[in-house]
Amino acid sequence: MDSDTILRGRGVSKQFRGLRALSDIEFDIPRGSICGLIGPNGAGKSTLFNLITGYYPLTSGTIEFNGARIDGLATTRISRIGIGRAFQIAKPFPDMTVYENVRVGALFGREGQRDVKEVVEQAMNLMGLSHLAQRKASSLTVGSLRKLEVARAVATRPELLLADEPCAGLNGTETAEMIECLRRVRDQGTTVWLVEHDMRAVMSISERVFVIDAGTKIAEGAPDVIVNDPRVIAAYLGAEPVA
Amino acid sequence: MVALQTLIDGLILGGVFSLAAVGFSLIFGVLGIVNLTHGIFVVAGAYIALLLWSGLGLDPLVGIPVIMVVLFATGYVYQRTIIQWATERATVVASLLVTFGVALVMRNILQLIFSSDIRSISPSYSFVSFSLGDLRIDAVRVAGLTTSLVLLTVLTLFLSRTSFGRMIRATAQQPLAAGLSGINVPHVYGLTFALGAAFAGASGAVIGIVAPFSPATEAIWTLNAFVVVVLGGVGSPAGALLGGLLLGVINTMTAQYIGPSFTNATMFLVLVLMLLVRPQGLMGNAFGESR
Amino acid sequence: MRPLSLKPLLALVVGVAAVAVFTGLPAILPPFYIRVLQVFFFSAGLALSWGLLGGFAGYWSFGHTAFIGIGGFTAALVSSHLLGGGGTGWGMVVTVGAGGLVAALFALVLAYPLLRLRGIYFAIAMLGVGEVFSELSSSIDWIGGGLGLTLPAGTDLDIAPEVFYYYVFLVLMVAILLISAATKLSRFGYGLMSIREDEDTARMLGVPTERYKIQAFVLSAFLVGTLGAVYAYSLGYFSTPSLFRVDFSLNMIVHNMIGGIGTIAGPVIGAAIMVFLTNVVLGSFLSVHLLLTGALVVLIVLLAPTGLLGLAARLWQRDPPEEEPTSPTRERERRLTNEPAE
Amino acid sequence: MAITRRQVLRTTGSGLIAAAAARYLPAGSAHAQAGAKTLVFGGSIPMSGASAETGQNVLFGYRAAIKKINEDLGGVKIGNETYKLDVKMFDDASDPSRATTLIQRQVDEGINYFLGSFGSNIVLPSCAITERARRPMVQAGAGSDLVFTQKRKYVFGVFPRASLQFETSADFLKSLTPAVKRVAFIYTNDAFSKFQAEGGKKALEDKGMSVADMIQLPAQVSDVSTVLSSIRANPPDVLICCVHDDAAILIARQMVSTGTNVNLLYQTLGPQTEAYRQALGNYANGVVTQAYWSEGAAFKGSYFGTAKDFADYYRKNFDRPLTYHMASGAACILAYVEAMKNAGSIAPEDVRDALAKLDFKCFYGHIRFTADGDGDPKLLGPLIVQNQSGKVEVVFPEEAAAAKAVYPVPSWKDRA
Repeated sequence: MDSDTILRGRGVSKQFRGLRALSDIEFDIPRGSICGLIGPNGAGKSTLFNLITGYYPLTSGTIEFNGARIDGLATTRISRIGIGRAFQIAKPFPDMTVYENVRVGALFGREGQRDVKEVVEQAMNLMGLSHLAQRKASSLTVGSLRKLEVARAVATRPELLLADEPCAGLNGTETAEMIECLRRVRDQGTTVWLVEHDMRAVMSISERVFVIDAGTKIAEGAPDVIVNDPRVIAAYLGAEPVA
Repeated sequence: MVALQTLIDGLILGGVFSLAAVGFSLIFGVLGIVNLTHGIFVVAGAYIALLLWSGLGLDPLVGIPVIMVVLFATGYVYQRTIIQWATERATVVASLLVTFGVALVMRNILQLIFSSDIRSISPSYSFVSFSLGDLRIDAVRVAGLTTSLVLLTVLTLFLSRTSFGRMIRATAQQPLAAGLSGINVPHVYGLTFALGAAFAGASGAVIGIVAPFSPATEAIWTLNAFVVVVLGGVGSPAGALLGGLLLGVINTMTAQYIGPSFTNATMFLVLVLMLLVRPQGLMGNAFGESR
Repeated sequence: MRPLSLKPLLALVVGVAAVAVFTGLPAILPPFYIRVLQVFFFSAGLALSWGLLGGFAGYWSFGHTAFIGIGGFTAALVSSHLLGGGGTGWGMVVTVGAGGLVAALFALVLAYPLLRLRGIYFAIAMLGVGEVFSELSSSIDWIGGGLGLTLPAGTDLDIAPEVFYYYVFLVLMVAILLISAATKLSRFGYGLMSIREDEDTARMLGVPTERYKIQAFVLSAFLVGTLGAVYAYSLGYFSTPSLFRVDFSLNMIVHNMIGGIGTIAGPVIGAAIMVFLTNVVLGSFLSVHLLLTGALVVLIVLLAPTGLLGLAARLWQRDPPEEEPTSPTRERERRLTNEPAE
Repeated sequence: MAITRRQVLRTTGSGLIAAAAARYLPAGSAHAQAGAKTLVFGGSIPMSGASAETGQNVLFGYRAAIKKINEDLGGVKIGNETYKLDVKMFDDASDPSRATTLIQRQVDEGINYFLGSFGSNIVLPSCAITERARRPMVQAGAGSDLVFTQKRKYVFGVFPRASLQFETSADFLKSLTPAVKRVAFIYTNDAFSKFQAEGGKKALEDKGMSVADMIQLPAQVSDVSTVLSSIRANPPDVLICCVHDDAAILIARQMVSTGTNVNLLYQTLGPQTEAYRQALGNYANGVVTQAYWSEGAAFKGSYFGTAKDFADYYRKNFDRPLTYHMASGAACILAYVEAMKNAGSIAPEDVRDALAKLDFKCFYGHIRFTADGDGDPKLLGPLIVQNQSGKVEVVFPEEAAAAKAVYPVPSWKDRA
């Protein structure tokens, strides 16, 4: 595997009892890139992220991170080797302040030496949360909650950040802000793989986009290729105007 | 022979445990509240039965409807006031602390009214027994078991056949959706709690004729209910019955084969093991995995 | 940016002053108040120890009295079987230490299976554990909880027993207070708190949840076992119902809730209020004291559901919600009544 | 049958809130009349749990003695001073922490004379405090041996220690014909019951009877059917229960309803109480128990006069049903008062020395303590009483007996 690929999936499949949720998904995520993962509701996007982070075991297939197999590792372990995740439903710790939330990410996450205080402040700055540091997470707006979710994941100092719909529920301005933040994360050297519903958003930022539908990958490529792919158009038919 | 006698003793005892726990189970299943006032309801039922018996000459089992009405009303008011306030302001878990506080208050009030002396109710059939060969079965416990089975059947039918029962089940499974579809959720919670209290009170009448009681015995009935619910499963009369019968048999078998002083130890050991192996109880949660 | 700089300093000053005052008090207080304070130190120590697991990690144990009992019985059994009835002075250090260690050992064995349970199921399982140990201690003749066990005096110094145990409990409470505070500020503490808030997310962030929970449980049991052993000493003679008391377990929770769960000062404040109330204000009652205690507990939950510290924080609230606050309560509820993991 | 809804109604009805509140709220009650000096007796009782009923009974005994002395005898004259008496009790909730803390409060408040609580796990830590403060404690509660075998100087009991309580009983069983050969014990696994049962076993074996079974029960029981089947399978001549009141009722009731017959049922605690007679009605007949006092006994002395006079006085003034525990409670007070008179002093040390030397007769019997402080087993040992046709009759020892023991007793069926 060439050193430019940070995450590689081969034949990734997942079966829940009778239901085949994912079959034979293949992917290569280039290091330092921002990639997109799209597909209609229930296509299996979150399931794929859950497999990568070890939340569920794979039914078959392999996942490699920096050239080493990670399928079968415990969730905690996966976080410690450098894969961070921001959830679709923002799950900050409600009874903790913004600062404390981010601090948990900085204290744990990827192994290795770091200055916790600096990591926390950097992550908060990056996501524009510094002015809310002493707020309880439970008092935040949806927009700030989403940023906090990403900031906490960033504070784990991941090499790869899996961001699951960070823009869900945000308005136009907030979405643009979030996209900008993700770009800054990438510019810091973190690879970002992003699930997003908002096509405009995902196309504007991604270098490569993966499309899955009903558990199978139906397309992969640069944004301008994807938007013209007939199968993608069919899957999304009428669902969203494609730019 | 001994084994059979022990088994029968256990099943008969278990019937009483089942009835005494079903109210706890219902409240836990539907409202998610661990009701530490449960034993108070049971003992209060026994005291009401005592008053009816000594004042009006009413047989405790005949007095059950009266007891149930009184405790139903008490339970409803209690849930709609103190418990509801607590769950609104704090968490469901905090409501546990509230029920602990109320149990302290109520136990003290029972002591003031009835004194802490031990009471028992002795209707004429208290001292009769049947013999089947070498087996000996005492009538009062059989009467208790029969009453339990009848009441549990009634409750099962009520929950499955009536529209109110369906409302309870809907609310337990999806409180939010139930509210959206026009069910008055707080009212249903109140009624469910009231129903739980009524059945606890009914079991008090049965307990009053089989065992001595005093305000302090309330704690035992709360603890027993815990074990029954964990064994049988939450929220259903069938679960309570199964859990109760098992508990009864475990009790008498331990007394017979290990030693009577180990009955409580075994009972709680089974509780812990059961939680580790199958925390949802043998019958599972009657209201699905929603909670 | 963060108004954190003053707080530790203030806490330090208050703490040092308090310790100085408490050290001097026995010289002027009548023995009754020395005993009340002794009960307070004991209760606060218990509540803080419970809080390591219940307050920080959110695993509410309803059976921590098991560790009081294990600690006390171990101390007495070590004294009678290994020290020939001794256990005074340095002997007490040995027996009490053994009490704490054996409690920790039992916790270690129980931790792995029990901590897979979540919410109310863990609470009930611990209740069961407490009852099992209680019943066994009185039913097994070798342990002797039925007939009761005797411990020698803790010291042969010429000092009144209430003063001696006052200082022992004071030292223990301060130690536990420092352990709690250090824990809360440490990586370990943050890990525990994130487990309380959302265990799955915590794992996703790399928190070693299994290991942390076990460590917190064992530490908590060790401290409670130590306190239990000293308590057994202070009684001199005890039997099963002296140490295995459901009300010990419940009081640990009540003290935490009254003060504020997950805080350091909360359990101490809660214990102070309840001990003062039940022993001093309601002490000489023959009858209605339980009623008043119960009513007070109800009132506190209704009026200050997040504890007195929470209430104070709300009254001093500097920043109102940004807007449309999300409800942590709902989420917490879901988790605490949820079925266990996997 | 003979029970007696009216009886139940009477006792239940008498507990209406107002009356009850007046009765149970006496913390620092009726602080005696201004002017007269008052001697205050301190201590605790449990208001709930296994010993609550007995505790209440003993408390009413204290009250009866104090009322008599204050109201009818105009107080008590010690040296040149006349004193009124008062009792100040708190609820220890069977919690040793609460008991010790609050006993300390009473010591600090200058209460010099203590009355005991119930259960050795409460009494031992409490009397460690009173002992250190050199204040006497006279108690009718904890009989377990440890109270008296740890060289305390200030603790006295009006009962003999638990392990010696069976001497009389063994003699009684030995006196029965046909001869008692096999005996079984059922006992609770607490200190008092265990000491009693083990002492009993030894006493019976010394007298040549064999003890077939020692069955131990947990503190909380709700069913004894299994225990009774094993008794039925291998019935002893005499079944002895060393259990508390509630378990005694449970065992007796289940024996009746399962037709478990033995030649004699002997229960050390329980049958004395009104609750027991209510629960069992006619089936209580034939059951034997210990009583440390009986109103038919031929004891007399100053203060109350005869045993009968005490019973009459008590019933006239109190409506809680009379048991021997009331007499024992009253005897504690009388022992104190008599010791103070003998000493001519109210100083606790003097009172203690006088208690140790006490040797006087009253309605309760001949009060004298052993060198260890417990009641002299010969003088203060139990009477053996049997319920006969609804009445409690003393059947042993012969010099005190008012009736002959029924043995073997008829089967339950024939007692209905």
